Amino acid sequence: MIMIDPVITALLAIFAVPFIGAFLVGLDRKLTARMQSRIGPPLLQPIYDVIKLLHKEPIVVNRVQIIYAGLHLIFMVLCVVLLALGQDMLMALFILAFSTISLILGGMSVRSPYSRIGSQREIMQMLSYEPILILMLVGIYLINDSFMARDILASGKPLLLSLPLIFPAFLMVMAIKLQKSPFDFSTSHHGHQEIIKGITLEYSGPFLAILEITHWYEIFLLFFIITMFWATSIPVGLLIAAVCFFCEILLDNIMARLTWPWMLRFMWTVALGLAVTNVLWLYI
Amino acid sequence: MVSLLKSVINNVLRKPETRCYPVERRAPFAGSRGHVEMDPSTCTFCGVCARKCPANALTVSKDPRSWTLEPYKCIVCGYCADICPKKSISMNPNHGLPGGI
Amino acid sequence: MSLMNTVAVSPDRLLQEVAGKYRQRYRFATMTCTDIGDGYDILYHFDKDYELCNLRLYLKKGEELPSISSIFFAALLVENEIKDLFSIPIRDLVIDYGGRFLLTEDAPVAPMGREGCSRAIDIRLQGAPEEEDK
Amino acid sequence: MHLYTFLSLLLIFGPLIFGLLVMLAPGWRYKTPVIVLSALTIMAGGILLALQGPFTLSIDSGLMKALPLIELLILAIIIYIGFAIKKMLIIGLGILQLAIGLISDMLPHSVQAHVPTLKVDLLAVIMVLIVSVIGPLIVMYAIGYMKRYEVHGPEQMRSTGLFFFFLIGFLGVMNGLVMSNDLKLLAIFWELTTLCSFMLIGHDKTEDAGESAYRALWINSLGGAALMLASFLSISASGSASLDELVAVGSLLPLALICLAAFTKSAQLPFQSWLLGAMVAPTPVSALLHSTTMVKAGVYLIIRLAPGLGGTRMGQVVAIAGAFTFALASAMAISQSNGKKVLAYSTIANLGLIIICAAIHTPLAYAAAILLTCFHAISKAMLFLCVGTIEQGIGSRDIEDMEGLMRKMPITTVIAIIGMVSMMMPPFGMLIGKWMALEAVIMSPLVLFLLIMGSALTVVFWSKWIGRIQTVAYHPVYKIEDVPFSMFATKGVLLLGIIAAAAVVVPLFKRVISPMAMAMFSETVVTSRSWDLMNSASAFIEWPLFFMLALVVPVLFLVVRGIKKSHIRQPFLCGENLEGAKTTFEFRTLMDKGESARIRSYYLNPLFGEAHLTAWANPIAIALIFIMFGVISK
Amino acid sequence: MNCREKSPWIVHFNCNSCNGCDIEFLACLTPIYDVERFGIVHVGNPKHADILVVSGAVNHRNVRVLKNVYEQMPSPKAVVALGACGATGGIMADCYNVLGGVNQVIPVDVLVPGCPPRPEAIMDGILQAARLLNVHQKDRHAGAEVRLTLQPVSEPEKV
Amino acid sequence: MPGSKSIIPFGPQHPVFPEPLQLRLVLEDEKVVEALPAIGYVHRGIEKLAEKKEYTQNIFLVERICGICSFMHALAYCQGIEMLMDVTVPDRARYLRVIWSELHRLHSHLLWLGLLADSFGFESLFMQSWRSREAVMDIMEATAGGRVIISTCIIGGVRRDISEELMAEVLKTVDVLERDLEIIRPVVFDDYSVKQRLVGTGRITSEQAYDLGSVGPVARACGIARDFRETGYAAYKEIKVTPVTETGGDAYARARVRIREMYQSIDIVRQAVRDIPAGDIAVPARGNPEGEVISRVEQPRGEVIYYIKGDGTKNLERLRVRTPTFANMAPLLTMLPGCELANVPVIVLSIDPCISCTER
Repeated sequence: MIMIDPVITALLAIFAVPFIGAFLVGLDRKLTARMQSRIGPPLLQPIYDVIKLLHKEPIVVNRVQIIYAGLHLIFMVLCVVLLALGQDMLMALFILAFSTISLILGGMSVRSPYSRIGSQREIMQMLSYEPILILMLVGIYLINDSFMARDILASGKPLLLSLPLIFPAFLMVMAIKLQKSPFDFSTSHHGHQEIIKGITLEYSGPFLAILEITHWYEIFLLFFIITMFWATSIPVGLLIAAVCFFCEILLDNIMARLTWPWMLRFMWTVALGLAVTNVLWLYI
Repeated sequence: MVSLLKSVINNVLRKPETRCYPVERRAPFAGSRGHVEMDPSTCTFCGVCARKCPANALTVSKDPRSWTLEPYKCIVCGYCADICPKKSISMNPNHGLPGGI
Repeated sequence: MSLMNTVAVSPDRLLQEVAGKYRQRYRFATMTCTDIGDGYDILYHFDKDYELCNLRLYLKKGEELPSISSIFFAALLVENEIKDLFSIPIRDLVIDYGGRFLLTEDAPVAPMGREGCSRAIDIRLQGAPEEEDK
Repeated sequence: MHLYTFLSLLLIFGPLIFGLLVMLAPGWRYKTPVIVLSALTIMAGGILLALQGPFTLSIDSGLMKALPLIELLILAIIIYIGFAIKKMLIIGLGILQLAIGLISDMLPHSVQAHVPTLKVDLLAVIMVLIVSVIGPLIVMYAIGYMKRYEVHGPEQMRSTGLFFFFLIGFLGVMNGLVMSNDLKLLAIFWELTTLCSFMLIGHDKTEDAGESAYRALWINSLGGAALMLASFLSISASGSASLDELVAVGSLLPLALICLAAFTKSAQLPFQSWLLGAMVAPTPVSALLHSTTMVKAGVYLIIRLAPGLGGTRMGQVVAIAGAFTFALASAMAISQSNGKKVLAYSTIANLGLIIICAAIHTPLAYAAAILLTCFHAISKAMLFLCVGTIEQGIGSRDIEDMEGLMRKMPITTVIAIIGMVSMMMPPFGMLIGKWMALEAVIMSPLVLFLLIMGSALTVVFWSKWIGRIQTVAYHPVYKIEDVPFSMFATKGVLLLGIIAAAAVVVPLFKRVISPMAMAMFSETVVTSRSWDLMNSASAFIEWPLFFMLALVVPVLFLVVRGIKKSHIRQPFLCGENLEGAKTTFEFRTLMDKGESARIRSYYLNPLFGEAHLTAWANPIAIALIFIMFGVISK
Repeated sequence: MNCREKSPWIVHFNCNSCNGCDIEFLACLTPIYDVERFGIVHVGNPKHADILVVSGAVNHRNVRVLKNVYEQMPSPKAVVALGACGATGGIMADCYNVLGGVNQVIPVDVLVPGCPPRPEAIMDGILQAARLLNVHQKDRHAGAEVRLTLQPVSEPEKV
Repeated sequence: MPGSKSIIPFGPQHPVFPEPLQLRLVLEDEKVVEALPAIGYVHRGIEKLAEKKEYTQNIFLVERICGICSFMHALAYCQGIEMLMDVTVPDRARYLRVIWSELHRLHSHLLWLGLLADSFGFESLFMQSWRSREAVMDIMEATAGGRVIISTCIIGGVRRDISEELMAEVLKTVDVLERDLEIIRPVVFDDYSVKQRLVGTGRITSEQAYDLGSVGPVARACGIARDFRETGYAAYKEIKVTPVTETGGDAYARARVRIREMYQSIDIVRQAVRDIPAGDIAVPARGNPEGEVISRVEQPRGEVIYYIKGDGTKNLERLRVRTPTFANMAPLLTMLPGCELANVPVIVLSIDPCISCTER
């Protein structure tokens, strides 16, 4: 991937990634349906949804929302591009965080109770997973002596062997990012709960489509990072990613959604504990 | 701890329980109250059904002999079928079809 | 057939009687109000071990009814409801919805009274464009 | 006389004279031009000095003989204050300093000719720039601010002349502080800043103000005493009290004492309480002394002394203490709804961050420390000015009351948002600094961990605040706010500064800061890794982000333009929106009454409450200071 | 590719219903009927929805909610009224607090008969409404929004 | 701490509540400080309409007070009229009434479990319980001709008989249901995440529950052994029912009560099918009701009270319904303050509210 001209890689990342993401979302919905003994929507359903949304009336509560939705998308795309180009992962993660912050600010720019609560909860989610993501990078740095994604991809040994504890911690982060039970707090992406659609509630039509497309990029990003844990052999990496993806969906289906104070407690004890332990032994 | 795991995995492995409704239709249960039907050949237009209908969905008149049912007002209770002296009203087990305005 | 275990009570004795019921570990079940022309027939139903015990109160129209919600909190909702549906003034409600518990401003006044609906409301669909709003 | 001699004298003594002039000028009619003129003079002087570049200046030893007298005078004032406000602590600390000062003066003091009294290296140049460019801006802002303050404030708050004397005079004191190379001279300026701070915090003469001023005085006097002791030890050990000498000798005890003094001045844990209390002062004071300049004196000293700290155990402890402050102050900021207190905590946290970078002392860290110092000064000054404007505009500094500010004061709000964004988001400098800091501390696990947690916590309170003020109604009627020109213009200049700084961060880094770091670490081998990183940083900043922003912002703009009025609908309130409520957010509830829907931000008091975090954070911080002294003996 | 028909998202509002229609509507989402096969998702808020499913008749208090929910939906949109109550008020039509069917307040596209209608009937109705979304798309800019007013016919009498 | 508190509307259009109900919540962070309900979104005025319709037509009206426990509404109404008119219901009809009652209870509890699971985001459990519920719906349609509102109860008996083959089907259905319950029970009883959400949520003491007049599973979950079936209406004289009680008083205890009641209902159905005597299913009722009577029936949500006053005409003078949710509203109001926002729907659904019952 790195060998190709960076411009082509970047363009590929910008235009091909959403389709992979959409496919994964479709797969997710289909699998979830099967786990509930349903047939479920067609595999291309996410794409139908987004095309439909793009053609709907652009309703907003205020114009500021739109800018934030746009920034959310741009930062996310930028993050994917940076990774695809093998750039500094720490910066990529910062950019990812700003993408999320844009979403949060977009949710808060509307004086709608549920959107606001969703934003506050998204902040709590960030608070609980951000340290783990950075610790993961620290772990990677300690092994590879570099924050560069291209160095990780080029390194000789699989990361998973050196980061066995950070990997599950990352999976927990992934569950938060994918809005899966037991973590689905800020958007109620799956199922209806007390804050309806939370942060995305006040977005509709094309702007909701933007958020959806961003989510596709995000899913690809998470997949990419998982694959990186076994970068020596891409098929093995993909297999691991697929297994993890299945496990996430399984988890979503066998657990109730809990509350965000629980998440904060859990992430700051269990997941952070795992990550810190792993990083510490890399130091020694 | 995670008690639904087994059932969820079973669901994946088994065929979904979904009835693909518009494609495959299940035969309605016998005696099911789907919608009201009237047999004009036996009806005497006595108007009992109209008087007794709880939802006032029926209008019957003797002079121009007419029997009208407002399908969107009918609560499909089947009371008219029960009390019809000539048993000309019956319940069709298939559900009534949606319509526009 | 008439109601068993029914004791008549006057409005001024009501709170004492109800407090007595509370002391006897009766639970508040509900209240029934019927418009009987010149007044209201109000029944308080209390329950203990599947046995109902009723207090019957005759309230002249225009009189005020004391609330028992300070003794039985549960009576709050039904008293608000009676206030709405019969337009009976009830004093000392713990939470007073001010006659907007079940009904709105547009709804008929005292719909459960003998006279029934005293106001008719019609809503209709109009195809007028939005611009006229200004 | 060289130009730089003149300039440095102008920058140190000029403000005192200007201050006197302003104080004596009767009424605003005369005060305003004098203030503007003096501010512009100081600004010009600062810039000229910066253009002159680094220099050193030795002051005649005869003049230096007068130092003890000045010192005596200042300490006498402090003791007098102690008597005046009847606080034994102040008197005690004053007498303690006096005693140490007198003893050290009696020591044989070899004033070496080759050691300059004033040393203006690149670091000092940067500090002088911060003081004499941002400082005068804030002073000019204060014109408009104090005019309003006089009108709205109670009778006792009207000592504006004295206020400006201290505010402008402080600039000279601060310039002197950053230029001086002699510890004794430094200590005098140090005490003077403390005095200025005391007077300005107590400006309102309310009970609260008095209490806060007293707290600031005693905590800073404690630092002053530590500084005195350090100079005494230094003189007694090597016979010289110059900073250069101190670093070169590398004796740790004076260094530790100076670090302690720096901690008090920079309000690091456990000394944070005075800075929080100082927020009762009029906002220009908070902006100038308590975020941009005076509190930077502490970190400036540590950066100056960094070569002596680098690689030592003590340096590590200092870094940990800084990191601890960074994480805990960020956490405490979450539970605050008072805007100025949030800014105060954020200041404390960022000073902690700079201390980490200084104490780690690698080229990257050093560069990060300097970058952070610059960017923090601009952004924070602007944020304080914004809060000051907002406070006067809406009569509250509570973040919760800033709901819908976008409608009431759109310009200030936009400036404030950019200021806050510059504290945490790309392409602004603070993020680059933080990023570099992260990479710099990667080999010290504890610092790294605290840094990571702190960064995550930082995001929480900034995004909460931005979220609160940026809200606009769905049919907003913007009000162009009525803000005095001085308040508006100074913020505008600072805003331009932020944007310019963000735009030039890469050249600035390459041309100025990395040569500085290079010069500092000339002997050590600069690891290729770090510099590679820098390249990627520049690559990142230069093309993808700006490219994408340039590409997408016009598109977004077009989209926003395309939204018609009919597309703007009410927010979702479970279907119970009150009809006709176009700007409020009322829903119908009990009894069909309308009520405005409100969502307070989360302050997470059970988790991050100030009181209970402080209760265990302060003991740990005190322990860290003891450890700092303890490791010296190892 | 006709995506509008393939992904109708639903918001459900219970006006005055006795729950019969509600639970039959919810039953449509469950494995046996599984409307997600058609891309139908119960999104639960008007801002995301294409189809408004209303059960029950309109009363004085929920009329404004119904109106509001409808107004907050982005066009093209369609309305399905479930059951006898939704269509005309059914057995409740004569109640003092019932204003009548949903079409008294907002334009209804599909009526589903029954009391309550079976899930199959509801599915028929929703799919029919989904097809109508295309029709609405065409005159989206032409037709003005329906203005709804609530006004008393006669002066209220004094009690 | 500084800052005002948050005030938000919760409902009426809210996907967590299947019915419109507004809670005006006052929050501090996410802790509920104050919760007040605003209702009236489902108020129709059925009590007044019942005075205008004939007493026979009223059966269909009262069934539509609530679509979930419609049969029990009709049962309570018919039993009241039967008392007034002194009609003795044939034995077979009494047994049939019990069978349909218990089928209704089963479907209602499964429905409730699904909604509860939905309220805490457990979609699979929602799907699982509603899938099991379809079996009940099918047998209901097969035996009574309607899925939800079955309209089988009439004054003097029932409208339809259940044939032998259908009785076998009923038994088969409850067998299937029992098997499905074996999947659901451990999830509700033991699953970590479910217990995290339910245990301790919306706890009231036994004392509070008694004083506030709570009924049904809410009362039984506080250890108050009250189940009106004990008094032996319909065929409960022959089929003994002991109240299912728990002591926790929280949402978890209420869930346990309902799950255990489902097993109990399955047993009752089996017993009723086994013991059902042959004979008529209805006796004709002549004349018009006169006098006043109170009729009570145990619904899935608790005890419903019908006060019926007839004046000898075919129209009633007064029909008053006190539904179980109405009685459980007061306990609900005491449960809400102090809970987390996330638990508001869980607590509200834990009393299994039926707003259309409450407001009629």
